[in-house]
Amino acid sequence: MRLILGYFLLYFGAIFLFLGAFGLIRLPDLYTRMQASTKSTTLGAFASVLGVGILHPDWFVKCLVVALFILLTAPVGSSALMRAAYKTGVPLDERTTVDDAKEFFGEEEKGEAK
Amino acid sequence: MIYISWILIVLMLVLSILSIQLKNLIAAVVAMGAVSLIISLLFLMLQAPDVAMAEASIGAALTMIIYIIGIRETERSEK
Amino acid sequence: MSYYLGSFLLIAIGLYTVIIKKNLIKIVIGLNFIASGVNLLIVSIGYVKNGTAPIFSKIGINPSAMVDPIPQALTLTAIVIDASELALAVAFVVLLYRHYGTLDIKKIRSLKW
Amino acid sequence: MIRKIVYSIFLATIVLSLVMFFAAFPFGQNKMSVGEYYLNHGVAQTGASNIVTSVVVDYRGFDTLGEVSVLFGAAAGVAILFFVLGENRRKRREQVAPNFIVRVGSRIIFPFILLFGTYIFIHGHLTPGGGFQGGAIIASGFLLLYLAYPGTTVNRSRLSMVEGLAGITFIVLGLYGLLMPESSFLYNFLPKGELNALLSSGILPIIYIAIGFKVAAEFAGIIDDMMCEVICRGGEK
Repeated sequence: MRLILGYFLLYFGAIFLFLGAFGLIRLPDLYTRMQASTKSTTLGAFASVLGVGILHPDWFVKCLVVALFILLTAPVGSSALMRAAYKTGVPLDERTTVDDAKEFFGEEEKGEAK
Repeated sequence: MIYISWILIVLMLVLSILSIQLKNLIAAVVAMGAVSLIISLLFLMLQAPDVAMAEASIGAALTMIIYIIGIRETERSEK
Repeated sequence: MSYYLGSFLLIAIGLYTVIIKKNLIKIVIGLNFIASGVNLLIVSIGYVKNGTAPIFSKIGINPSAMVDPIPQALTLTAIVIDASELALAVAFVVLLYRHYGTLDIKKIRSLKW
Repeated sequence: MIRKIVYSIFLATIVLSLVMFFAAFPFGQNKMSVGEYYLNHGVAQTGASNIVTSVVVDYRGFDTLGEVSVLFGAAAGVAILFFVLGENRRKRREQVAPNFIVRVGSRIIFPFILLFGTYIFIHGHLTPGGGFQGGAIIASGFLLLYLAYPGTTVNRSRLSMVEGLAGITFIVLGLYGLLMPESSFLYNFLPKGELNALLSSGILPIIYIAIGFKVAAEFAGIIDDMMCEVICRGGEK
């Protein structure tokens, strides 16, 4: 049972990590690539670290702490990067239809800060 | 298992050449941080975990930040 | 063997940067490469094939199958010194930029021919 | 162009001569002479299970003292360059405040970074890591604080007090060894304890903790100088 759960989590994480890398190549502009590389990589790393912790019960607490820190740090860093990219005026893909950040940051601010 | 070290070393050399050829200095510094990170992996493969920790925390984090502050005080790009 | 070649080439790339490049920040980056290459060379000299890290974490580890601890200790202190010296070099670069208004080493007189 | 070719030939010569020199020292072979002695007798003589720590702090402790003083010199050099020789300050630049997520996240993560750095340098004689690594991790925690809250100031006098106390601890422990019957600098006068226990190996953990505080204070000082230079409020204190 323990082995099944551990290997399931490991393969689940590996699939998500692969999807993240695939999206990094295939998606059109910076923002969607960042989303692919952050969301799926966070889930993938979380699941695979937990799987290792379940397979080796001695390391379970350490793996739990590592997973918690991945969960805490990766979204924070990626949100800061995205915000900096939007403020320096990295262009969106031309197929984009909704731009909610424009009214949030104000239109005059875009492309001005360097 | 032997080939992993060759792959990492070729990657390290390519990144270092990239780092000295890039015109954008921030990109050059980021490439230099990647070189430091690969060197810390190599230290780990050479069975030196102490040195690997020192290189990862000092070479890849603190040095990069110091360079970025220096670039922010001066010019962003070469020439 | 790959470690030796990689560290030699890294030292060569750093020397090339220091000699050829005109930008001060690039020169400091080259100094950093030389330091990293020398550290890698020193640690790889002390490596023993199929050795373990020099830590007796469990009872009954054979001390004859360990890598050399002395190059690791030397490198450990060298890395910290490198970082602080690079901070000093960046401080010099910032002050030179304030004084001359440029990072080009050709325009700053009497630093390079 | 001709310069590049000439220097490339020069560098190729250097690499070739290095390759020919190191052909006499094949990779992966056992070349130890002094290292053998440390590996065989290090645990019995110092009581630390990490031999790198016992070499750094005990066998070559004097070397480490010199290294720490070089670090102090570099940090003092940065401070002198920016605060004494620096030009008159420009106006305070506009700072873009970081967003809500970064501020809250860094406030949550900062104590854990301090805890991790402290763990690293307290267990320096048992596990990989030690004063230098732990000090650098603590300094990067301070860096995170600077990035998240641009108006942060570190109390510089308190910082230099920590640094001075750490240095004095190192020197006093070293000089106390001269009073012992063996009479050598940094003589390990406390009981060794048993292997792989936290309270073992005499004065080694105390010295490594002192080194950790000193390195953390130096690097935090360097970062504080440079960040002050960016924000241009250094003259106000």
